[in-house]
Amino acid sequence: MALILDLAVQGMQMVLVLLLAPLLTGFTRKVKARLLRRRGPSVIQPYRDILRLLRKEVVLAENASWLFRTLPYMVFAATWVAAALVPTFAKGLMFSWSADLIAIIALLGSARFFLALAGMDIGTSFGGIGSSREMMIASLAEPAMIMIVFTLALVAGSTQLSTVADFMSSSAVGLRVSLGLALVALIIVGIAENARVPVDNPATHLELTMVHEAMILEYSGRHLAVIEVAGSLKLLLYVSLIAAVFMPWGLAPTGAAPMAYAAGALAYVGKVAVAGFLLALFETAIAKMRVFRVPEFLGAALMLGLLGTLLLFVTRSF
Amino acid sequence: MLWCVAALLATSVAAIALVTVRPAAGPRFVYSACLVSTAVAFAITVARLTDDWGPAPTLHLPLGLPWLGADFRLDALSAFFLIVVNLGAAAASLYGIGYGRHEPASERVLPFFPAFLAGMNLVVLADDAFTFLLSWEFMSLGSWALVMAHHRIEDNRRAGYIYLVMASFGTLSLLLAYGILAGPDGRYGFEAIRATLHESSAVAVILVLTLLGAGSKAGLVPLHVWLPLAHPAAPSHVSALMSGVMTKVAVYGFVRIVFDLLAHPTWWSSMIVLALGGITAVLGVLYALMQHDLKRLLAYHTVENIGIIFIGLGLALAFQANGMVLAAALALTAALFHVFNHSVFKSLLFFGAGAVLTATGERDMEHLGGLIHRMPHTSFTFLVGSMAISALPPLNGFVSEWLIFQAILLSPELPQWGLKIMIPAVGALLALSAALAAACFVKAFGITFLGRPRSEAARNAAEVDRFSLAAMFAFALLCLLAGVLPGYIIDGLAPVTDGLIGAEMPVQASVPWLSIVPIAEARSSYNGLLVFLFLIISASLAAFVIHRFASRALRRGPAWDCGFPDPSTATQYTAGSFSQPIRRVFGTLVFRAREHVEMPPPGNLGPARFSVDLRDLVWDVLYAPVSGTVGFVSERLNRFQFLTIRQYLSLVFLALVLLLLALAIWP
Amino acid sequence: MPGLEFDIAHLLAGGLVLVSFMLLYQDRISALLNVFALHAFVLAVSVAWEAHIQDAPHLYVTAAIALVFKAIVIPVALHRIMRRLGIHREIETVVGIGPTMLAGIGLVALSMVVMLRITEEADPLAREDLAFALSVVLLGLLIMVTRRNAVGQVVGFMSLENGLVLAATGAKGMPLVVEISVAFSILIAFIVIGIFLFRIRERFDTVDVLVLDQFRGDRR
Amino acid sequence: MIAPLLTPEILVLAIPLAAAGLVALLANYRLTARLNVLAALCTFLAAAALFFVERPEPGSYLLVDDLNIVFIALSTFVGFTTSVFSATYIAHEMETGRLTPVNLRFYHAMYQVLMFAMNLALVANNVGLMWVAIEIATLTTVLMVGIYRTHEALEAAWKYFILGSVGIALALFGTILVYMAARPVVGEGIDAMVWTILIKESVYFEPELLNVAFVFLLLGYGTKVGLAPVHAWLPDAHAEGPTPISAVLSGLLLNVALYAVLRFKMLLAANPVAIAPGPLMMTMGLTSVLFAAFMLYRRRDIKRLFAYSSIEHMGIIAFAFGMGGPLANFAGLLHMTMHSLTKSAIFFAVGHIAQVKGTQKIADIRGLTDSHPVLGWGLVLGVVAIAGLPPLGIFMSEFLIVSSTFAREPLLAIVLVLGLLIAFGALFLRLNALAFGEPTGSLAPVTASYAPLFSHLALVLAAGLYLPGPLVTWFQNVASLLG
Repeated sequence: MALILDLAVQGMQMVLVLLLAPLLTGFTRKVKARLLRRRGPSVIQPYRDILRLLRKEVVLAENASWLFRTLPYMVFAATWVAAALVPTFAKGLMFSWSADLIAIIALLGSARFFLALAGMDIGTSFGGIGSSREMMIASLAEPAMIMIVFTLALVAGSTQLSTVADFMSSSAVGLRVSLGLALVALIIVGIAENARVPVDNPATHLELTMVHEAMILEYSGRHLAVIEVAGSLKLLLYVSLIAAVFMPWGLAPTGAAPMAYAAGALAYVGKVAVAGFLLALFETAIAKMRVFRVPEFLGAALMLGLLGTLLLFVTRSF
Repeated sequence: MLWCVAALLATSVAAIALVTVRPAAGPRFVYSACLVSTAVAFAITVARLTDDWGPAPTLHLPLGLPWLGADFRLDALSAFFLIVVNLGAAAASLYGIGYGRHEPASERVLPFFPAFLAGMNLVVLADDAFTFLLSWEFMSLGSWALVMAHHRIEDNRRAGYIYLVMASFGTLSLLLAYGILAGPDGRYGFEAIRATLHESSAVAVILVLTLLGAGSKAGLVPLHVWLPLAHPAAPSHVSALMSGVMTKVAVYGFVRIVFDLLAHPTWWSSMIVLALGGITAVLGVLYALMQHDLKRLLAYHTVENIGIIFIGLGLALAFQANGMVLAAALALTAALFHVFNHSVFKSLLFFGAGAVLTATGERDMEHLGGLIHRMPHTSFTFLVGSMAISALPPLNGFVSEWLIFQAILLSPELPQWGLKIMIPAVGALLALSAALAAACFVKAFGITFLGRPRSEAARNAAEVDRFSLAAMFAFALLCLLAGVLPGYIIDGLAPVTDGLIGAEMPVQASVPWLSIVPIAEARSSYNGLLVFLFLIISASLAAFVIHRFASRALRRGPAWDCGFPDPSTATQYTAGSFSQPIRRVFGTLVFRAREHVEMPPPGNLGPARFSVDLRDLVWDVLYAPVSGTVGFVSERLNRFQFLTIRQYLSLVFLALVLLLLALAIWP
Repeated sequence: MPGLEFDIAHLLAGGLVLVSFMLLYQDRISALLNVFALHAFVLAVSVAWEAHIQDAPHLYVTAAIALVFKAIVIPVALHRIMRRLGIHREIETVVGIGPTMLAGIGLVALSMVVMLRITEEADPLAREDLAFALSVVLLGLLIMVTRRNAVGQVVGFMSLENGLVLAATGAKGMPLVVEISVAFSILIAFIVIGIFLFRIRERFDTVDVLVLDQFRGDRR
Repeated sequence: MIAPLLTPEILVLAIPLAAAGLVALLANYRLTARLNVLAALCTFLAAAALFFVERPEPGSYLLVDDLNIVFIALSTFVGFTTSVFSATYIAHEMETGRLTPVNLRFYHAMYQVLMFAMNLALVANNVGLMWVAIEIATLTTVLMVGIYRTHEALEAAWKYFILGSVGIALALFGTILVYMAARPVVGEGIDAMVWTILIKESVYFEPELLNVAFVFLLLGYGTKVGLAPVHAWLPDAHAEGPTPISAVLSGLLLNVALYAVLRFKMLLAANPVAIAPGPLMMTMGLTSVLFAAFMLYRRRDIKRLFAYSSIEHMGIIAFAFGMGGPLANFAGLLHMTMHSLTKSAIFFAVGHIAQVKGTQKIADIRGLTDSHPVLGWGLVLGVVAIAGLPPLGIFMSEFLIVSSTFAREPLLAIVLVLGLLIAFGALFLRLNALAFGEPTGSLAPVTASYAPLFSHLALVLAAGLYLPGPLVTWFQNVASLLG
């Protein structure tokens, strides 16, 4: 019985993230449009796009290989699994122990790996640009992320997200410099990883400025749809990661009553909305930077992460 | 056990005979013989390691040093490394059965191949200093001969030369280390060495010498220069052995001396190891990113992985020095696990490179591309290898790096501030190298196998023979298994860490769902199997749903490319252009990278030229001066060859007078 | 009356050293050869004296050998060779005569210091004698080193041998084997040198070692 | 009544002497060559017999003991194999007309005289006799080095002769001094030069005299050993003489001279007050190693290259003996044996190469492993052995020397290792050029037999893997004897 319930909760979470992801994208677009004094597309526009794409036929370049056709699903799967393992409305989910924070990052890493390969398969110049820049960005973003994990893990004494969340919601945390640094770094990394302004512009198709879009330039139809979903899943994942770690209030504990779950879900949606709004605000506030400014941007994140780890010893010596 | 080695040596002798009489039948016979004997050895050692561990069997032969004889011992550590060695060797032999047919100079490969294998086995089995060093140098010699197989190419000769000099440098420093360990009256047996207590200064010297010796063979920066030259020069299955296995034998040497013979390291010694490991990891992968020769790229990645392994070993040293045996066991397990993993996927990748080489005759990625269409199986296995070496779940490379991260996260409990501060920094280096590795293999796989063929050879490539494919698929499967079922390997390593550190990680096989729990479940856990299943299920689910309910229509058309598709394959991204952003970021300070662009003036239709020159700082700073000094001194001294008789006489005269003076002023 | 015997022995030995200095001083081949004859003669006398005071008759043989071969045969032969090779011009020495002399004096001092450290147990005769012999040997080497010319080197070498003979005879009761070997070696040496001079004569028109040194292939 | 004359130690001397006379008389050079081989073989057998008959009482002239029996066996064996090699080699020289039949008679006679002289030096129980023998050996080799009568050969021989005879003189002076030191104790006459008596009584000798004596002996015999800075004759003599003579020089004569030095070292070591001879030998040894190691780099002549490597190895051996102690001495003996076997083998190979390619210039020889596989790999094997790589014998001795030294004299050991490494680099630099790459020069097959070459290499290989027990105990006795 308990097993089934757990399974159900786990399943709910997976479905929830899947459903919520495009909504977040739409919501941010909407807010951005509003901030720019435009009406903008409706919030559920992304769903429409995806459904339309799904129904369209795929136009495949002649020299596309079998890899090109399988990769979208692999990307999607990796991102989805990763997203499913991050506590959203409840912690201590059934399979949450099957991968800790490092593993989740690594999963996202494999998703990126696949995407970059997809970019190179057709053998066009844009694909190459996209992949190489993506990997360059990642090569800085990933270590930064790992350093953030170090900070959290050293504070909470665990890399298990549920445990971390537990700890962060407990009173033992107190206010810490390093956590602040970690938060800032995490936000920077999130922005970079999700190809948002100022690192990349999800809206542009101006060839030389795009990174993420350039990789998926050759995709169409259902493949494109799947990739889009994966993209928004990733965004949601980062949001819920920040939420779970830095705003852990309202997370339903293991095996709680359904009402608690509902409350958790509500709280979660609230957090996501806030995050989306802030993101939009940030994106409208600043402009995209040149590609070779990005390393400094991310280097800052890396430094912050490292600093956070080292400052731990200052604030509290183990 | 030794019978297999004997069989190998016999094979090599037979091979010499064979290549002289019937070159035609050579490869098949030799490689099959190697395959059989190494496979048997592999089976034996696996059996030894898995069944309940009795006293280590020893063997004494009246060879080698007369009053000492040659001692061999098969304890847990050597058993594990024997598994690594013979696994790689068996696969390489299998691969060789097919690959050897295309070998132009097989009479220069066949005799030495089995000898090389035998040498590696003997190093791991040796139980006294003399036998150890003898086999060690024998191994180097065998591999040197294999590197020189294609000796008509100038670069190969140079590579072989540098390799051999570095190898003997390493051997001599190990020799000095053993000199201290054995003491003036020459107690060379490992048993006797273990029994003696060494004072701390001696321990420090020994550790440094061992780092020099084992490091120069394993390819620690700055002793790595020979590796990227020598490994690609050899035939591919030999490159696989050298990169995948021989470097591990070097690691064995380090572990054997530092953890086993030299029981009590000091905590600061671990700092040296950690620093070297971190630097090696990052520099190795950066060098690799700059290459466009496929095999050289792989060789540089060996340098990187050696760095990762040494990070693990350094952690183990640090924890052991502070008596945190459990943590030390974790770190050591992680390091050894990575040894195993790297031997598997690096061999796999070199096999792939060899396949590409046979199919196209090209090692330069700038002339490859689009091979995924012509050689699907090879490219699939190569993809698996690339994912594994890039530490992507659910494959094996991730597990060992994950374990190392777990060990790093235990560092705050160390008392020394130096280590507290240093280890997280090393962790950052590790993460950096992992991310860069991913970038590098996107490049390697993408440029070589994806895109459109950049040369005629690549356009007409054909899939390789079934033996090679068998070897590659076996190892690809192994990458997956080790990734999804790491618990069994960790348990298998328990006796090793038990023997060296006196502690072992918690038993993993009993954990539900076959996940691995280094310390406690609340702290961290990882389940490769579930992740793998989730990935497969969700991917296939998505595919199924979409194909079932949405459209499955598909139309082939020209590439979109923002509306300007260009038929010329030259418009693709090249290896050089792929690594350009990263070169901009790191290159300028690490390689003093300079980019020269010559734009023809407007109206001139000549092509624009873009060239990059990279300098190997290590070479410039360390090796060039040394060789320069030797050259200078020999030039100066050379005048003594051309003196007149009278001047020679005056030399004698001076010597005499000096000695007499010495006597005169003698107290 | 041993005192007198010692003094005469010393006188002769010292005379030998003196003659070595004269050799060192010469810069003409003919003169050099003459002085060498004198050198050998003094040696012969001192050996004879040793024979007398040690009443060891076999030493007279040595004295005779020294007299006949070294004082007569060899100089004459070298004179003839020299004339055949047509080199009566002076020998160019490497360093000036003055510094050479100074060096020689230093060498003598050195040999004294080395030898006189020997404790008194060894009988004084042997002791002083060895000191002189050593200085003769060293001076002979010095001659070889400072002469550019093969004949000069040969002469230096032979004066060195004289020093050896002096030492040997000074060694009381040293078995005959040594003298024989000395004479033997000198004989061989002379023959071989002769052979060499002939061959060198065949090849090039001088025995100047410098010329020999020029024939050095690039195959080093 | 003839029986007492037929003891092995007499035969070892008598056979070569007789053969020398015989060969000098005969005209037919093929016959003389065969005779040469035969005599060398008989000598070797006689030497082998030394092991089995019980030793004679050490007389005042001859002596057979643990120390020299090893040397005798070694030198007669190498002498035998070299004579086999020289037979074919000389035949080729005849065909190319570099030598005349007259030269050959002379050559073979001298070869036997050399054998005789060396054996005499080894079995001599009398320091005077030993001196005489070594002189004869030197003079014969001088004549053989000059045998080609080319400018270079003459110059080399002349250089060898001058330096050699200065060495002779110094050694003689040292011998006289030893006598002087011994006389007050032992008394006048022959006894004061008999080795066995000297070593017994040397405790009471006058230390100062012994010191001076050793200086002269070290320099005198050291000239023959080829230690820097008195090495100068060695490279040219090796390079310009006939290759068999180079082999004999490197393989044997150097050892004989070293043997003499060792004898006197023991003498000094036995005296408590005299200076320790060890440091002197170690300094000269290290100097030779470093010097030779650097000199190896600029060599253009293949024979001169290996001549310098001989200097290096003599340095190592001298260093080992200077270090002393059972391990180092054992290693030194082993190294000496291995070196003479290996080095002569290398010179055999080099001789074949030079005859096939018609040149000794390293620059003109390429890719031997392709053009002459057996010869090329033989050379590779030889160089691998001489560079101290396993599984050949020199590895074992170098292992022992270095490892046993480092614990006692770290700095010296490091210097030694440095020298080894530098020499290693030089040797393989040249080997790369010689044995690998595109073959150049003539591809004519080698006519001579490889038997001597590979028999030596096989021995070295066997020794590297397994030393027979008796031999080991033997060496250990000798090592302890050397103190």
